[in-house]
Amino acid sequence: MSLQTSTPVLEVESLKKHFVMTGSFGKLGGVKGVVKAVNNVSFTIHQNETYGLVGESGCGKSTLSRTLLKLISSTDGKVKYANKDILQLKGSELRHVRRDVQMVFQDPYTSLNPRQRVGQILEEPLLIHSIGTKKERMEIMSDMLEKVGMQADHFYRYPHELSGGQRQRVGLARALVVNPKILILDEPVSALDVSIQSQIINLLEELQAEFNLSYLFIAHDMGVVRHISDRIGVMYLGNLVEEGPTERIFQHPLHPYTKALLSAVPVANPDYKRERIMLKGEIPSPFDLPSGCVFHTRCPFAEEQCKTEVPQRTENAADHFVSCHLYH
Amino acid sequence: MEIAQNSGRVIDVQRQLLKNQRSLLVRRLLGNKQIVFGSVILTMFVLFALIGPMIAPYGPYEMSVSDRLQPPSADHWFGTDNFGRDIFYRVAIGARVSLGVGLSVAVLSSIIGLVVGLYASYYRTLDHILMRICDGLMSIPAILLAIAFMAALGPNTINIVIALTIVFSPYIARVVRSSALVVREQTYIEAMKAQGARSWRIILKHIAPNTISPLFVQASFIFADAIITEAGLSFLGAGVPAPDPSWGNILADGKLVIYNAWWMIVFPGAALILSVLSINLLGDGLRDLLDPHVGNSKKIKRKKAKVKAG
Amino acid sequence: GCSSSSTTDSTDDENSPSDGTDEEQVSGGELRAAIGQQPETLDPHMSTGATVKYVTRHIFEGLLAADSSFQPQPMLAESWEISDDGTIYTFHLREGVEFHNGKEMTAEDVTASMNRWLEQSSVATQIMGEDAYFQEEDDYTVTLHLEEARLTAIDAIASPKQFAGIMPKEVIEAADSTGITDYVGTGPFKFVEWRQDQYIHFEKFEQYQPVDFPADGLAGEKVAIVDDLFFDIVTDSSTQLAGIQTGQYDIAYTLPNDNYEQLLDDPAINTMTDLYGNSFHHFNKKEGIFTDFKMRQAVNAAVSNEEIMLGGWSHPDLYSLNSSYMGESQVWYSEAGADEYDQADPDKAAQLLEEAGYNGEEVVILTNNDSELYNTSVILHEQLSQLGMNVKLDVYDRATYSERRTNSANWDLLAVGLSTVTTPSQHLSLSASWYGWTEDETVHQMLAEIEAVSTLEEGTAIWDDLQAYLWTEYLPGTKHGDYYYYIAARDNVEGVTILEGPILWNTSVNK
Amino acid sequence: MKNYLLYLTKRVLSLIPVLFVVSVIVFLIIHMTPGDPAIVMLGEDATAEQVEELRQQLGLDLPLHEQYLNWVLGALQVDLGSSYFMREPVTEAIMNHLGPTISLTILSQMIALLIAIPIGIFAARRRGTMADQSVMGVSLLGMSVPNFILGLLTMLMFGVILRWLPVAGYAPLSAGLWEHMKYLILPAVSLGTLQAALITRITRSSMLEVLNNNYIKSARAKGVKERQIIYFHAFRNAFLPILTVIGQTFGGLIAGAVITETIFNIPGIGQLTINSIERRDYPIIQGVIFFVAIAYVGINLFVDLLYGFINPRVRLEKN
Amino acid sequence: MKKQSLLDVQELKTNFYTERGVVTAVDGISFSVEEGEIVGVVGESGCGKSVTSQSILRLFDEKYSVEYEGSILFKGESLLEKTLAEMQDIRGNEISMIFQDPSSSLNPVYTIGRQVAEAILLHKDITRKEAYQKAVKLLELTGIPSPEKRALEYPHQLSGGMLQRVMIAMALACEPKLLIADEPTTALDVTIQAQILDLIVRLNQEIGMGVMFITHDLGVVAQVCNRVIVMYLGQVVEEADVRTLFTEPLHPYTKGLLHSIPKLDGERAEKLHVIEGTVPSLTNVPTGCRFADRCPQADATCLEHAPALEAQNDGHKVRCWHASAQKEVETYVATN
Ligand SMILES: Nc1ncnc2c1ncn2[C@@H]1O[C@H](COP(=O)(O)OP(=O)(O)OP(=O)(O)O)[C@@H](O)[C@H]1O
Ligand SMILES: Nc1ncnc2c1ncn2[C@@H]1O[C@H](COP(=O)(O)OP(=O)(O)OP(=O)(O)O)[C@@H](O)[C@H]1O
Ligand SMILES: [Mg+2]
Ligand SMILES: [Mg+2]
Repeated sequence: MSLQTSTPVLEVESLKKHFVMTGSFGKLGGVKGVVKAVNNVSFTIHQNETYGLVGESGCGKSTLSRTLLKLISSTDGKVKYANKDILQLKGSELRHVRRDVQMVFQDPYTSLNPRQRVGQILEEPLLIHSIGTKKERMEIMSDMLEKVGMQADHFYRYPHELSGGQRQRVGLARALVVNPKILILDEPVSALDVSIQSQIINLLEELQAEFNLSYLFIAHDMGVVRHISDRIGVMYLGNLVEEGPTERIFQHPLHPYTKALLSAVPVANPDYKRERIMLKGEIPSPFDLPSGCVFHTRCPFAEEQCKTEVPQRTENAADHFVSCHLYH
Repeated sequence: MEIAQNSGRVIDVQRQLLKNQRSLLVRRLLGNKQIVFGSVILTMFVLFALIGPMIAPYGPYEMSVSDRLQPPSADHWFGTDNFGRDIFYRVAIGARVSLGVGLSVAVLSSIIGLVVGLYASYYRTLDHILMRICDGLMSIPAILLAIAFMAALGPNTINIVIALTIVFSPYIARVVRSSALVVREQTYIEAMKAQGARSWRIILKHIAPNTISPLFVQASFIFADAIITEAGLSFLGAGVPAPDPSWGNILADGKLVIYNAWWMIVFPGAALILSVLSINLLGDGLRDLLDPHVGNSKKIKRKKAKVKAG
Repeated sequence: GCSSSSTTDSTDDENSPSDGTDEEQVSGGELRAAIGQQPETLDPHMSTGATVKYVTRHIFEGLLAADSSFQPQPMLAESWEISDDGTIYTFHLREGVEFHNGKEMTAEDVTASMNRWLEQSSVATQIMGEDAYFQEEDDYTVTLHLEEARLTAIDAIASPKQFAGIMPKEVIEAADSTGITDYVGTGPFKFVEWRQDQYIHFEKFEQYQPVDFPADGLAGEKVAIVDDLFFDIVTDSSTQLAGIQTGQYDIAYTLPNDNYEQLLDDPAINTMTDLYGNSFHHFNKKEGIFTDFKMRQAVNAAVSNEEIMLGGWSHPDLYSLNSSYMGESQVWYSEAGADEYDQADPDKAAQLLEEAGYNGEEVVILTNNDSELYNTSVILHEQLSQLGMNVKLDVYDRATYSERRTNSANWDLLAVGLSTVTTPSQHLSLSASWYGWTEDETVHQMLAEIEAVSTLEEGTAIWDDLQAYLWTEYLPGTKHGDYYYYIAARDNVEGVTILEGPILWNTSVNK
Repeated sequence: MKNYLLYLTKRVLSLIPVLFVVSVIVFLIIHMTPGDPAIVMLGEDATAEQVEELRQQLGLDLPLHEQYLNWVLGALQVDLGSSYFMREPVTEAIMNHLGPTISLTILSQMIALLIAIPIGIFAARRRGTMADQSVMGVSLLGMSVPNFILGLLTMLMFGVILRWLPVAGYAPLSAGLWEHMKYLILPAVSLGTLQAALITRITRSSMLEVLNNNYIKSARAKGVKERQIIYFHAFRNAFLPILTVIGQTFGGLIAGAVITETIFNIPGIGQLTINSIERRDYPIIQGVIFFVAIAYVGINLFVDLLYGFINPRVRLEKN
Repeated sequence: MKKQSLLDVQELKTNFYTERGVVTAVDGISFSVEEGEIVGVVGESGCGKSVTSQSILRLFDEKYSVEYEGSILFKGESLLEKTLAEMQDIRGNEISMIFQDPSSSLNPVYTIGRQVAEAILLHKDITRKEAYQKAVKLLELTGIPSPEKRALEYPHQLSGGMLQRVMIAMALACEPKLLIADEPTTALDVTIQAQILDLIVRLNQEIGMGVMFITHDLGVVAQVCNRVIVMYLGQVVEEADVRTLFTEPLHPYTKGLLHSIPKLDGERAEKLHVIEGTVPSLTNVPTGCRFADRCPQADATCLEHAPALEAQNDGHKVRCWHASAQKEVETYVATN
């Protein structure tokens, strides 16, 4: 699929989220530091597309997804959906957008209310958006439960009575009952083992085909990302350092971090041996981002220029962008 | 289990499941020893309060001063007090007042505390204001505050309930708030926001139920504490006004004759202790019942049994 | 020291805890007395409170003192005369009496003290009139000037309640609105320390000069036998009980009535009783249904006092059924109107209620949570309820009770315990300003007549009439009876006598 | 360190609104309360004029807000006024009555802790056994017996019948440690029982929770001895909620002291308060409650600071 | 038994006494770990991997909730017959363990330096100070930068990766003969994971330490392990050396697992393989083969009779009625 032919549904423009860590007395006590969790990130998700987002743990992926839905306030930037900037919306307009843009949270163990049964959990979004009569809601829910591959007797279970994979599917079902257009999936499978993981990935693919959904898919398992994504973005310390079509990223990674990441992925083949790119040096504290390129402290190819100048985002090949001085 | 083919059947299945679910709840209730014990004792008290007076041969106020301070006998099962009134009857009637005070204070302060605690946990500014008021109220020892309120409001049972409710609500509010603050940060609350839920819905439907178990524990403490504090108030002369009996003021009367009429202390004291015990049991039991993780046991056992049978 | 073992053997053997035994009294040691309440002040002029009276009598003395039959006897005044018209009293002071601070007592101290007392004591004002004053004649003579003759002026000066203690002029001058701050008197004990809410400590006053006639009531020779006298403030009566049983206290003043019998049976403990006062329920005669005399009669006809008194005081030793407004041992004792007392006649009461047109109006009994007042009210409540009256019991703590009773809108029947008084005009049931508001002209006119006559006989005669009038035609309240309080002393305490409170001089403790 | 000081200042400053609230509550309640100190002071037979005169002298005739303002202005200069009855400044009265209460609360807290913590740990280690259930049953009993009954019963038992200890009274520490203690043991036991019951329950449940933690297992896996695990690894973690309860129930202790001090005739803050309420000694009541509130908040502040020492995770994080 | 294994587990059963009855979380498991060998343990979540590892150290509460059956021989000595005091000498000293979740496995109230030093002090006769210095060295060895500073910090001040390394340092403190590593890298991203794996392999080679390595990442297994055990619902269903397992898996479950791994190369578009059905609950264990419900090859025998773990050839064991028949027909190639 080429980007020119499909329509963008969600456009993120230079989004920033800085957490201000204050001392005592709130702001009066002085600012202890600023965590630049998301720093000037821009990307676009198109209709029916899966955008994979990878990166080191703590690089700001979850923060990014929460900011998109205004679950936490943003510092700067725009998130355009249906000609509106989500970040500026309030009240019922925001609620409407939230119906269209649904989210599946990273942790299946904490994102379900432990005191609600599966049925109540699924009914909640319908009630919020006043959809259907009691009977209709029942049908919608049963339908959805079936679709995510669960059984009717799960309806009265509590979340803790479900396995991790089943919980993840409940989370997915909850996001899907209101017929969203976009689904943000924050590491939906990283807590699971491979057999459950594959069930979920398959389901996502089926649903996408059926409902024309767009996904923002966050993960750190490169195998999974490769499998499901159309395009991939690589984040490092709050910055999007590389972006491109899946095959392209895997075959021709440009950014040294992407290369290191790919080289470290363990392969399920005892005979497979390859050269790993070792990342040396300390991971910088998010309080105190390095000057210049944020990666220069660990980059095997870092030069003087990297320490002082922030690299610009350049298009290296069709739709393949990278922010690195090596490719200027 | 087969996946239902059409939604009509699904609904049938669900009806069935709902039914199972209900019988399960009953089973869980009956299987919970604490709840069974607690409610049996409590029911006995209620019956005692309702029926006791009918079977007692004397009225609660009926006095025959010449028969004062008689030990328990066939005539006066619990003996007589310093006015020659029948203690059995007074303890029975006192149950109405004491349990009434205990329960109303526990319920009222739970409601107030819950609302205050929840909203305080959700809105920052409100939190500051409400919590400072709670701190203020809590930093004044309960009994002093109660005495002061009683002195200001005047002695009658409703005022006791009001005074004790004011005194105890902050304790509930604190507990609710502290657990609500934790719940508020949970991902599932964020998930509800992401669904577009309004604040009141999040607060009442999602945060509140998760603060229920500490609330229950605290409320059963308060039930006990309210009865005891009422007794303490009576002891200090600020409790339920005479001649209405409450366990507290029977004890307070008895306190004067503790060295020569043990029955004036023992019977109301035992009633007090038993009721406190039963409420604590009920509180613990209810907490377990509402905890989705506990009590689930019965379900699994049942399933196993069914498999074996089938 | 000047104490001797031969001083007293109480003449008042009815009340003596140690009758029969003739052991040698040991001097020295300490005596610990548990009192139920901290006195509001140690200034006897300032308060009518019983505890104030119990404590201060040991350090202050008046010009005169009451003997065991309440007759005035000389104390700091050696003798006194009354002018023929009865308006001028001349007091001759004893010479060489020393205050605890070493200064000799002279007329200037006496006039200062007595004038302040006249100012502070409402009873004094009432009996002597607004314009009475004392005047210094010479160092050892003072005079009292009255507007007109008053029969009971001398009794008032000798009254043990809110008594006219003599203190140095400087002390009086240094006093503020709450009373004196230097507790300097002439009594057998002198003040050492007052630990708030803990104890008051007196010690023997070595320079004390007793009068030289035998001790009788508050009068006569006084000797401090013990070196130290402690009044331990023990508010809880059960605690006092436990303390006297274990010997932690030598004497306990405030014990539960219910334990009287138990203490009677305790060989290690002696008990003594003394008349304390009259138990009444006052009618609110200012407003409400009891402005109707018939209603008052109805209640009075209904009450059964045996029950009320037994319920209030628990033991027959601790109360007596007595219709007289004045005490049995007093000259004012009278049986006039006794028929109206303690009728316990519900039928008559019902009839009277009907005549009065009583229609279920609410009757509020105001009482406080002191066990006696409370108990009498609970029983009255029951008795009136039996009668079909709509009665409500309002129980408050003492302070609230004291405030509420001032407002006539708050109550219909007021539980009161009135401590004994020495003259009828001091009787609070008859006061127009006190709670219940006896604003009856006949009553006040007759009281004035009593004061105006010159002999006691004339006075008692008028009083007989007045009491008959009170019972049959007025009923300021319904009297339940006289009540006694009891104290308990360990058996090693000897020589305690009692007159409006225990007397702890001439008392020894053998430890 | 600088942060710590800041934190401290912040916590101390946060007391101001609390104390404001307390002062208003106290002032309002007291003045809403019927009963007139002037009447109480003057005794039964005082006339209305005398009462009125005294009220003026005491400043009770002023409008309420003026009285409040005067009081607050005084309080700001650590002048809480003077007692109507006791001829001493309120601060002095409080100081004079403080000793017994401090001794009593410390002793009863110590008794409570000495009994409760080992028993709680014991019950936690034997959870589900008869021993556990009976310990918990007894602790529930301990919580449901009213304080005054317990006081009277201990007094009857150990004072009157066995005569081991004096029934009532107080001797200051200056009279010797034993002399001091012997008056306090009975009241401290009766006061500490409820406390002990509560702490036992908390100790048990928080120990149970901690013992379920992975780090206990990992300590075992390291080869740490069981005893050391209980006291070194588990208890320190379990102590936090216990400490919270200790801090919170401090108010309860003072409230309990009101009754206990009355029964055992201990001239402490509790008795002072009750007597002052009975006498309507406004300045004392205000002063005492205000003082107790400060103490309560102060103790909880101290507890909060202690948290940090016991559990580094809590350090400075609470804001 | 040819030669004495470092660890030899025979027919181990771990029964939990819960309020809903006895739960046999580990049901007759047998395997061994030799000196200098890394044995991987894989299996679906909840299949009993952690319970097995903790049973070896007898970490469950034997007084109230757990009962062990079978035998655990460590260097020929039966661990199950030792007293708990004797166990304390072995724990942390000869056998040590890295727990699944490092952030909850460190005591929050003590500095990490102190906790590592404690592990040394317990078993070595040295002074507190020496122990502490050794702890710092160990931290350095695990690649924690500026270890002197870090040693003074509390667990909450460290990142997940660092905590994981602290756990490792603690486990290695007394140079154990046997290391049990329970999913030591799940919480980490691949770059840090790689560093930790390197460290374990290095120590394994340098001091000849035996390792029991539990994980669900088959990629990791392929890279570090010599031999692999596959578990399913409390039992070992297959055991083989790593190459054999990846090239010739015999058990249908193992095959299913291997099939499910998304590939890093090759065709993306195809659907991921899925093992149908769900794992039965432990309280409701099937009478026949435990995998029968989900197995494409299951027949009547499978549903009724439980197969035993049988050796096929050269140390390759499998628990399946169809294993031997199948091996001849089909050869599975792990990577394609
Ligand atoms: N509420 C917050 N306040 C302060 N800092 C925060 C907050 N939430 C996240 N951060 C910081 O922002 C950074 C990015 O966190 P985020 O959770 O987005 O990472 P992530 O990429 O999702 O990591 P993972 O893969 O572990 O989920 C981290 O350094 C984190 O500490
Ligand atoms: N203390 C216990 N009491 C009862 N059952 C338990 C207990 N501990 C574990 N189990 C059960 O034993 C089974 C095996 O658990 P275990 O922790 O060994 O799984 P695992 O293979 O390590 O899974 P994961 O990959 O998720 O760590 C699970 O079903 C679990 O519920
Ligand atoms: Mg994340
Ligand atoms: Mg595990």
